[in-house]
Amino acid sequence: MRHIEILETVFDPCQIQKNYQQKSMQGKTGYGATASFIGTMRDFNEGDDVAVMELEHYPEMTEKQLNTIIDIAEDKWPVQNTLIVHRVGEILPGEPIMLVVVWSAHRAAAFDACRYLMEELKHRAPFWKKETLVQGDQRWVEKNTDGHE
Amino acid sequence: MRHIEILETVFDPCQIQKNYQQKSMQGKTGYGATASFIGTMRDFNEGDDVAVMELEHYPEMTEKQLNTIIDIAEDKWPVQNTLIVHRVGEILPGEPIMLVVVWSAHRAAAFDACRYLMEELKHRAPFWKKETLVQGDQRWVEKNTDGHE
Amino acid sequence: MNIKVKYFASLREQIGRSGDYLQVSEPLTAMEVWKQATGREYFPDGLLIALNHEYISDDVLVNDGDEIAFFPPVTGG
Amino acid sequence: MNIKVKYFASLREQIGRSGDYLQVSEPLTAMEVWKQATGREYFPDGLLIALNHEYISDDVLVNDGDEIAFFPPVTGG
Repeated sequence: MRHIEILETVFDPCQIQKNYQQKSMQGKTGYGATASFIGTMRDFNEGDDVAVMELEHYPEMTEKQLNTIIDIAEDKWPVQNTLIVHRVGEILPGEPIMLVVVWSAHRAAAFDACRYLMEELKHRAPFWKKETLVQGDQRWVEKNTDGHE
Repeated sequence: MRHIEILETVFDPCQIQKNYQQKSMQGKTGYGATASFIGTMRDFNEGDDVAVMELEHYPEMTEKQLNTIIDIAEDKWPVQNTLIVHRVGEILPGEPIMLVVVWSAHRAAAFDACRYLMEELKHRAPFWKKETLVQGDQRWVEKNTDGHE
Repeated sequence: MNIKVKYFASLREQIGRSGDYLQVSEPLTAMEVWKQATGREYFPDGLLIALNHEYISDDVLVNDGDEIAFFPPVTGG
Repeated sequence: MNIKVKYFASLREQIGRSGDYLQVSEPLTAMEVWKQATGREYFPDGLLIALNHEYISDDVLVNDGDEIAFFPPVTGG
Protein backbone atom coordinates (compact mmCIF):
# COMPACT_ATOMS: atom_id res chain seq x y z
CA MET A 1 0.00 0.00 0.00
CA ARG A 2 1.09 3.54 -0.65
CA HIS A 3 -0.21 7.05 -0.91
CA ILE A 4 1.45 10.11 -2.47
CA GLU A 5 -0.03 13.56 -2.07
CA ILE A 6 1.16 16.95 -3.32
CA LEU A 7 -0.59 19.77 -1.48
CA GLU A 8 -0.87 23.47 -2.28
CA THR A 9 -2.11 24.47 1.16
CA VAL A 10 -0.79 24.09 4.69
CA PHE A 11 -1.27 20.62 6.21
CA ASP A 12 -1.12 18.96 9.62
CA PRO A 13 1.34 16.05 9.33
CA CYS A 14 0.29 14.30 12.55
CA GLN A 15 -3.37 14.46 11.58
CA ILE A 16 -2.68 13.20 8.05
CA GLN A 17 -0.60 10.31 9.39
CA LYS A 18 -3.35 9.39 11.85
CA ASN A 19 -6.17 9.63 9.29
CA TYR A 20 -4.27 7.70 6.65
CA GLN A 21 -3.42 4.92 9.10
CA GLN A 22 -7.02 4.66 10.28
CA LYS A 23 -8.27 4.49 6.72
CA SER A 24 -5.66 2.22 5.17
CA MET A 25 -4.79 -0.14 8.01
CA GLN A 26 -8.23 -0.65 9.56
CA GLY A 27 -8.13 -3.84 11.59
CA LYS A 28 -4.51 -4.65 10.65
CA THR A 29 -2.31 -5.65 13.57
CA GLY A 30 0.71 -7.15 11.81
CA TYR A 31 2.80 -3.98 11.72
CA GLY A 32 4.88 -3.22 14.78
CA ALA A 33 6.90 -0.23 13.64
CA THR A 34 6.02 3.16 12.21
CA ALA A 35 8.87 5.53 11.38
CA SER A 36 8.06 9.04 10.24
CA PHE A 37 9.84 12.20 9.24
CA ILE A 38 8.46 15.72 9.03
CA GLY A 39 10.40 18.46 7.27
CA THR A 40 9.43 21.91 8.53
CA MET A 41 10.36 25.28 7.06
CA ARG A 42 12.98 26.95 9.22
CA ASP A 43 13.24 30.70 9.60
CA PHE A 44 16.92 30.60 8.65
CA ASN A 45 19.11 29.11 5.92
CA GLU A 46 22.82 29.56 5.30
CA GLY A 47 23.02 32.27 7.92
CA ASP A 48 20.15 34.40 6.62
CA ASP A 49 16.65 35.00 7.95
CA VAL A 50 14.07 33.65 5.53
CA ALA A 51 10.61 35.25 5.34
CA VAL A 52 8.87 33.00 2.86
CA MET A 53 9.65 30.16 0.47
CA GLU A 54 8.14 29.33 -2.92
CA LEU A 55 8.19 25.65 -3.81
CA GLU A 56 7.95 24.81 -7.51
CA HIS A 57 7.67 21.32 -8.95
CA TYR A 58 7.18 19.30 -12.15
CA PRO A 59 3.90 17.53 -11.34
CA GLU A 60 3.91 14.48 -13.64
CA MET A 61 7.57 13.75 -12.97
CA THR A 62 7.21 14.23 -9.22
CA GLU A 63 4.56 11.54 -9.01
CA LYS A 64 6.58 9.16 -11.20
CA GLN A 65 9.83 9.65 -9.28
CA LEU A 66 8.16 9.23 -5.89
CA ASN A 67 6.53 6.01 -7.06
CA THR A 68 9.92 4.76 -8.28
CA ILE A 69 11.65 5.39 -4.96
CA ILE A 70 8.80 3.65 -3.10
CA ASP A 71 9.16 0.69 -5.52
CA ILE A 72 12.87 0.48 -4.67
CA ALA A 73 12.22 0.78 -0.91
CA GLU A 74 9.65 -2.02 -1.13
CA ASP A 75 12.22 -4.19 -2.89
CA LYS A 76 14.89 -3.50 -0.29
CA TRP A 77 12.81 -3.77 2.91
CA PRO A 78 9.59 -5.54 4.02
CA VAL A 79 7.57 -2.32 3.95
CA GLN A 80 3.82 -2.70 4.52
CA ASN A 81 2.61 0.81 3.83
CA THR A 82 4.11 4.16 2.78
CA LEU A 83 2.79 7.71 2.91
CA ILE A 84 4.55 10.66 1.25
CA VAL A 85 3.09 14.17 1.44
CA HIS A 86 4.86 17.23 -0.02
CA ARG A 87 3.85 20.87 -0.05
CA VAL A 88 4.22 23.15 -3.08
CA GLY A 89 3.48 26.87 -3.45
CA GLU A 90 4.13 29.55 -0.85
CA ILE A 91 5.35 28.26 2.51
CA LEU A 92 5.93 30.23 5.73
CA PRO A 93 8.41 29.49 8.55
CA GLY A 94 7.05 26.86 10.93
CA GLU A 95 4.87 25.27 8.25
CA PRO A 96 5.48 21.63 7.33
CA ILE A 97 7.10 21.00 3.94
CA MET A 98 6.92 17.24 3.78
CA LEU A 99 5.99 14.04 5.57
CA VAL A 100 7.29 10.52 4.98
CA VAL A 101 5.82 7.61 6.96
CA VAL A 102 6.70 3.92 6.68
CA TRP A 103 4.91 1.03 8.37
CA SER A 104 6.66 -2.33 8.77
CA ALA A 105 6.66 -5.37 11.06
CA HIS A 106 10.11 -4.47 12.40
CA ARG A 107 11.74 -1.22 13.43
CA ALA A 108 14.98 -1.57 11.45
CA ALA A 109 13.05 -1.82 8.17
CA ALA A 110 10.80 1.10 9.10
CA PHE A 111 13.72 3.36 10.06
CA ASP A 112 15.91 2.39 7.10
CA ALA A 113 13.14 2.70 4.52
CA CYS A 114 11.93 6.05 5.92
CA ARG A 115 15.41 7.50 5.77
CA TYR A 116 16.06 6.06 2.33
CA LEU A 117 12.84 7.60 0.98
CA MET A 118 13.80 10.94 2.53
CA GLU A 119 17.28 10.95 0.98
CA GLU A 120 16.09 9.75 -2.41
CA LEU A 121 13.26 12.28 -2.45
CA LYS A 122 15.85 15.02 -1.87
CA HIS A 123 18.05 13.69 -4.67
CA ARG A 124 15.48 12.74 -7.30
CA ALA A 125 12.09 14.37 -6.87
CA PRO A 126 11.79 17.51 -9.07
CA PHE A 127 11.08 20.18 -6.45
CA TRP A 128 12.83 23.57 -6.28
CA LYS A 129 12.86 26.09 -3.46
CA LYS A 130 13.07 29.84 -3.86
CA GLU A 131 13.63 31.83 -0.70
CA THR A 132 12.62 35.42 0.00
CA LEU A 133 14.85 36.79 2.73
CA VAL A 134 13.58 39.09 5.47
CA GLN A 135 15.66 41.86 3.81
CA GLY A 136 13.65 41.31 0.63
CA ASP A 137 16.20 39.56 -1.61
CA GLN A 138 15.07 36.46 -3.47
CA ARG A 139 17.28 33.48 -4.22
CA TRP A 140 16.95 29.92 -5.46
CA VAL A 141 18.23 27.29 -3.06
CA GLU A 142 21.07 25.88 -5.13
CA LYS A 143 21.80 22.53 -3.62
CA ASN A 144 20.29 20.17 -1.10
CA THR A 145 22.52 19.66 1.87
CA ASP A 146 23.82 16.17 2.45
CA GLY A 147 21.73 14.07 4.80
CA HIS A 148 24.79 13.31 6.87
CA GLU A 149 25.87 16.91 7.40
CA MET B 1 13.46 20.48 26.23
CA ARG B 2 12.17 17.00 26.93
CA HIS B 3 9.14 15.15 28.12
CA ILE B 4 8.86 11.58 29.37
CA GLU B 5 5.52 9.97 30.01
CA ILE B 6 4.60 6.48 31.20
CA LEU B 7 0.94 5.72 30.54
CA GLU B 8 -1.32 3.00 31.90
CA THR B 9 -4.05 3.51 29.32
CA VAL B 10 -4.19 3.42 25.53
CA PHE B 11 -2.84 6.56 23.82
CA ASP B 12 -2.91 8.19 20.41
CA PRO B 13 0.73 8.77 19.38
CA CYS B 14 -0.02 11.22 16.53
CA GLN B 15 -2.26 13.30 18.79
CA ILE B 16 0.29 13.32 21.62
CA GLN B 17 3.07 14.37 19.23
CA LYS B 18 0.89 17.16 17.84
CA ASN B 19 -0.24 18.41 21.25
CA TYR B 20 3.24 18.31 22.71
CA GLN B 21 4.71 20.19 19.76
CA GLN B 22 2.01 22.87 19.94
CA LYS B 23 2.56 23.29 23.67
CA SER B 24 6.34 23.14 23.84
CA MET B 25 7.41 24.75 20.56
CA GLN B 26 4.85 27.54 20.33
CA GLY B 27 6.23 30.18 17.97
CA LYS B 28 9.54 28.34 17.42
CA THR B 29 10.61 28.10 13.79
CA GLY B 30 14.26 27.06 14.11
CA TYR B 31 13.68 23.32 13.87
CA GLY B 32 13.50 21.83 10.39
CA ALA B 33 13.36 18.13 11.12
CA THR B 34 11.11 15.93 13.23
CA ALA B 35 11.82 12.19 13.30
CA SER B 36 9.44 9.91 15.12
CA PHE B 37 8.99 6.26 15.83
CA ILE B 38 5.87 4.44 17.02
CA GLY B 39 6.06 0.88 18.31
CA THR B 40 2.74 -0.93 17.98
CA MET B 41 1.75 -4.27 19.45
CA ARG B 42 1.65 -6.93 16.76
CA ASP B 43 -0.70 -9.87 16.84
CA PHE B 44 2.20 -12.29 16.35
CA ASN B 45 5.63 -12.95 17.87
CA GLU B 46 8.09 -15.72 17.13
CA GLY B 47 5.55 -17.56 15.02
CA ASP B 48 2.71 -17.51 17.56
CA ASP B 49 -0.54 -15.54 17.69
CA VAL B 50 -0.55 -13.20 20.67
CA ALA B 51 -3.87 -12.23 22.32
CA VAL B 52 -2.69 -9.72 24.92
CA MET B 53 0.53 -8.41 26.46
CA GLU B 54 1.24 -7.29 30.01
CA LEU B 55 3.98 -4.66 30.30
CA GLU B 56 5.68 -4.40 33.68
CA HIS B 57 8.26 -1.78 34.63
CA TYR B 58 10.38 -0.38 37.46
CA PRO B 59 8.99 3.16 37.68
CA GLU B 60 11.79 5.15 39.37
CA MET B 61 14.49 3.46 37.33
CA THR B 62 12.57 3.84 34.07
CA GLU B 63 12.43 7.60 34.46
CA LYS B 64 16.12 7.81 35.42
CA GLN B 65 17.31 5.62 32.53
CA LEU B 66 15.21 7.48 29.96
CA ASN B 67 16.60 10.79 31.20
CA THR B 68 20.13 9.40 30.91
CA ILE B 69 19.70 8.28 27.31
CA ILE B 70 18.22 11.67 26.39
CA ASP B 71 21.24 13.34 28.08
CA ILE B 72 23.57 11.24 25.93
CA ALA B 73 21.58 11.95 22.75
CA GLU B 74 21.70 15.68 23.49
CA ASP B 75 25.49 15.43 23.88
CA LYS B 76 25.90 13.56 20.61
CA TRP B 77 23.51 15.53 18.38
CA PRO B 78 22.07 19.08 18.28
CA VAL B 79 18.67 17.94 19.53
CA GLN B 80 16.17 20.70 20.31
CA ASN B 81 13.34 18.73 21.87
CA THR B 82 12.59 15.10 22.75
CA LEU B 83 9.38 13.27 23.59
CA ILE B 84 9.27 9.69 24.90
CA VAL B 85 5.96 8.00 25.75
CA HIS B 86 5.72 4.36 26.86
CA ARG B 87 2.72 2.24 27.76
CA VAL B 88 2.62 -0.13 30.72
CA GLY B 89 -0.12 -2.53 31.85
CA GLU B 90 -2.35 -4.61 29.60
CA ILE B 91 -1.91 -3.95 25.88
CA LEU B 92 -3.94 -5.37 22.98
CA PRO B 93 -2.80 -6.01 19.37
CA GLY B 94 -2.91 -2.83 17.31
CA GLU B 95 -2.40 -0.59 20.35
CA PRO B 96 0.68 1.65 20.48
CA ILE B 97 3.40 0.61 22.94
CA MET B 98 5.75 3.55 22.61
CA LEU B 99 6.53 6.81 20.86
CA VAL B 100 9.88 8.55 20.45
CA VAL B 101 10.02 11.97 18.75
CA VAL B 102 13.08 14.15 18.18
CA TRP B 103 13.11 17.72 16.88
CA SER B 104 16.31 19.20 15.41
CA ALA B 105 17.43 21.80 12.89
CA HIS B 106 18.70 19.09 10.53
CA ARG B 107 17.35 15.74 9.43
CA ALA B 108 20.49 13.66 10.03
CA ALA B 109 20.53 14.63 13.72
CA ALA B 110 16.79 13.99 14.09
CA PHE B 111 16.98 10.55 12.44
CA ASP B 112 20.16 9.48 14.24
CA ALA B 113 19.00 10.66 17.67
CA CYS B 114 15.55 9.09 17.28
CA ARG B 115 17.02 5.75 16.36
CA TYR B 116 19.63 5.95 19.09
CA LEU B 117 16.94 6.65 21.71
CA MET B 118 14.89 3.73 20.40
CA GLU B 119 17.81 1.28 20.56
CA GLU B 120 18.99 2.49 23.96
CA LEU B 121 15.48 2.37 25.36
CA LYS B 122 15.26 -1.26 24.26
CA HIS B 123 18.61 -2.06 25.86
CA ARG B 124 18.45 -0.06 29.08
CA ALA B 125 14.95 0.94 30.14
CA PRO B 126 13.53 -1.56 32.69
CA PHE B 127 10.39 -2.77 30.93
CA TRP B 128 9.34 -6.40 30.58
CA LYS B 129 6.73 -7.95 28.33
CA LYS B 130 4.61 -10.98 29.16
CA GLU B 131 2.57 -12.41 26.32
CA THR B 132 -0.66 -14.36 26.53
CA LEU B 133 -1.01 -16.45 23.39
CA VAL B 134 -4.32 -17.01 21.64
CA GLN B 135 -4.10 -20.64 22.81
CA GLY B 136 -3.96 -19.41 26.39
CA ASP B 137 -0.30 -20.00 27.29
CA GLN B 138 1.59 -17.19 28.98
CA ARG B 139 5.29 -16.46 28.46
CA TRP B 140 7.77 -13.73 29.22
CA VAL B 141 9.44 -12.22 26.17
CA GLU B 142 13.02 -13.25 26.83
CA LYS B 143 15.11 -10.98 24.71
CA ASN B 144 14.67 -7.89 22.64
CA THR B 145 15.47 -8.49 19.02
CA ASP B 146 18.37 -6.58 17.56
CA GLY B 147 17.44 -3.36 15.83
CA HIS B 148 19.34 -4.46 12.75
CA GLU B 149 17.64 -7.82 12.36
CA MET C 1 8.28 15.67 -35.54
CA ASN C 2 7.21 17.56 -32.44
CA ILE C 3 9.19 17.75 -29.22
CA LYS C 4 7.88 19.43 -26.08
CA VAL C 5 10.61 21.19 -24.09
CA LYS C 6 10.23 22.38 -20.50
CA TYR C 7 12.37 24.57 -18.23
CA PHE C 8 12.04 24.82 -14.46
CA ALA C 9 13.06 27.01 -11.52
CA SER C 10 16.09 29.30 -11.97
CA LEU C 11 16.61 28.02 -15.53
CA ARG C 12 13.02 28.96 -16.42
CA GLU C 13 13.70 32.46 -15.10
CA GLN C 14 17.03 32.77 -16.98
CA ILE C 15 15.54 31.62 -20.26
CA GLY C 16 12.46 33.73 -19.70
CA ARG C 17 9.86 31.11 -20.60
CA SER C 18 8.63 27.81 -19.21
CA GLY C 19 8.97 25.79 -22.41
CA ASP C 20 9.20 25.45 -26.17
CA TYR C 21 7.61 23.34 -28.87
CA LEU C 22 10.35 22.17 -31.22
CA GLN C 23 9.62 21.02 -34.77
CA VAL C 24 12.43 18.89 -36.19
CA SER C 25 12.88 16.58 -39.15
CA GLU C 26 14.79 13.80 -37.40
CA PRO C 27 15.44 12.55 -33.84
CA LEU C 28 17.96 14.68 -31.93
CA THR C 29 20.06 13.99 -28.89
CA ALA C 30 19.06 15.81 -25.69
CA MET C 31 22.08 18.09 -26.13
CA GLU C 32 21.01 18.99 -29.67
CA VAL C 33 17.50 19.72 -28.41
CA TRP C 34 19.03 22.01 -25.76
CA LYS C 35 21.01 23.94 -28.37
CA GLN C 36 18.14 24.28 -30.83
CA ALA C 37 15.48 25.16 -28.27
CA THR C 38 17.50 27.64 -26.22
CA GLY C 39 19.89 28.88 -28.90
CA ARG C 40 22.70 28.35 -26.37
CA GLU C 41 25.89 26.45 -27.11
CA TYR C 42 26.85 26.20 -23.47
CA PHE C 43 25.21 23.50 -21.33
CA PRO C 44 25.40 24.62 -17.67
CA ASP C 45 27.32 22.41 -15.24
CA GLY C 46 25.03 20.29 -13.12
CA LEU C 47 21.93 20.92 -15.22
CA LEU C 48 19.64 17.88 -15.18
CA ILE C 49 17.66 16.39 -18.06
CA ALA C 50 14.48 14.32 -17.90
CA LEU C 51 12.90 12.56 -20.88
CA ASN C 52 9.26 11.63 -20.35
CA HIS C 53 9.78 12.15 -16.60
CA GLU C 54 12.86 9.92 -16.25
CA TYR C 55 16.42 11.18 -15.81
CA ILE C 56 18.66 10.78 -18.87
CA SER C 57 22.13 11.80 -20.03
CA ASP C 58 22.67 14.38 -22.77
CA ASP C 59 23.41 11.82 -25.54
CA VAL C 60 20.03 10.07 -25.40
CA LEU C 61 17.84 10.43 -28.52
CA VAL C 62 14.61 12.40 -28.28
CA ASN C 63 11.79 11.22 -30.54
CA ASP C 64 8.51 12.49 -31.93
CA GLY C 65 5.97 13.24 -29.18
CA ASP C 66 8.54 13.15 -26.38
CA GLU C 67 8.60 15.61 -23.51
CA ILE C 68 12.07 16.72 -22.45
CA ALA C 69 12.80 18.90 -19.42
CA PHE C 70 15.89 20.82 -18.35
CA PHE C 71 16.32 21.97 -14.76
CA PRO C 72 18.85 22.80 -12.02
CA PRO C 73 19.64 20.40 -9.14
CA VAL C 74 16.47 19.54 -7.22
CA THR C 75 15.98 20.93 -3.71
CA GLY C 76 12.83 19.31 -2.32
CA GLY C 77 12.30 17.70 1.04
CA MET D 1 21.93 -1.54 58.08
CA ASN D 2 18.89 -1.87 55.87
CA ILE D 3 18.93 -2.81 52.21
CA LYS D 4 15.83 -2.82 50.02
CA VAL D 5 15.83 -5.64 47.45
CA LYS D 6 13.49 -5.81 44.45
CA TYR D 7 12.72 -8.51 41.90
CA PHE D 8 10.97 -7.98 38.59
CA ALA D 9 9.19 -9.88 35.83
CA SER D 10 9.95 -13.61 35.44
CA LEU D 11 12.41 -13.46 38.36
CA ARG D 12 9.70 -12.03 40.63
CA GLU D 13 7.45 -14.93 39.66
CA GLN D 14 10.19 -17.54 40.21
CA ILE D 15 11.11 -16.15 43.63
CA GLY D 16 7.47 -15.73 44.52
CA ARG D 17 7.71 -12.20 45.92
CA SER D 18 8.48 -8.72 44.61
CA GLY D 19 11.16 -7.84 47.16
CA ASP D 20 12.91 -8.24 50.51
CA TYR D 21 14.16 -5.98 53.26
CA LEU D 22 17.60 -7.17 54.26
CA GLN D 23 19.14 -6.30 57.63
CA VAL D 24 22.92 -6.70 57.62
CA SER D 25 25.78 -5.65 59.88
CA GLU D 26 28.21 -4.54 57.14
CA PRO D 27 28.17 -3.55 53.46
CA LEU D 28 27.82 -6.50 51.11
CA THR D 29 28.57 -6.92 47.42
CA ALA D 30 25.59 -7.19 45.11
CA MET D 31 26.33 -10.92 44.74
CA GLU D 32 26.31 -11.40 48.51
CA VAL D 33 23.00 -9.54 48.72
CA TRP D 34 21.62 -11.88 46.06
CA LYS D 35 22.66 -14.97 48.01
CA GLN D 36 21.39 -13.73 51.38
CA ALA D 37 18.11 -12.34 50.11
CA THR D 38 17.14 -15.22 47.82
CA GLY D 39 18.94 -18.06 49.61
CA ARG D 40 20.25 -19.11 46.18
CA GLU D 41 23.90 -19.81 45.43
CA TYR D 42 23.41 -19.74 41.69
CA PHE D 43 23.24 -16.37 39.93
CA PRO D 44 21.32 -16.82 36.67
CA ASP D 45 23.13 -16.04 33.42
CA GLY D 46 22.17 -12.68 31.99
CA LEU D 47 20.43 -11.46 35.16
CA LEU D 48 20.83 -7.69 35.52
CA ILE D 49 21.48 -5.70 38.68
CA ALA D 50 20.59 -2.07 39.41
CA LEU D 51 21.74 -0.14 42.47
CA ASN D 52 19.68 2.98 43.19
CA HIS D 53 18.34 2.76 39.61
CA GLU D 54 21.72 2.52 37.87
CA TYR D 55 23.15 -0.67 36.35
CA ILE D 56 26.05 -2.21 38.30
CA SER D 57 28.16 -5.36 38.22
CA ASP D 58 27.86 -8.02 40.92
CA ASP D 59 30.99 -6.96 42.84
CA VAL D 60 29.79 -3.45 43.69
CA LEU D 61 29.21 -2.76 47.41
CA VAL D 62 25.67 -2.14 48.63
CA ASN D 63 25.33 0.25 51.58
CA ASP D 64 22.80 1.21 54.22
CA GLY D 65 19.63 2.66 52.72
CA ASP D 66 20.41 1.45 49.20
CA GLU D 67 17.83 -0.06 46.88
CA ILE D 68 19.08 -2.98 44.79
CA ALA D 69 17.08 -4.67 42.06
CA PHE D 70 17.55 -7.95 40.20
CA PHE D 71 15.80 -8.60 36.92
CA PRO D 72 15.99 -10.46 33.60
CA PRO D 73 17.00 -8.76 30.31
CA VAL D 74 14.71 -5.83 29.59
CA THR D 75 12.22 -6.07 26.72
CA GLY D 76 10.63 -2.64 26.37
CA GLY D 77 10.07 -0.64 23.23
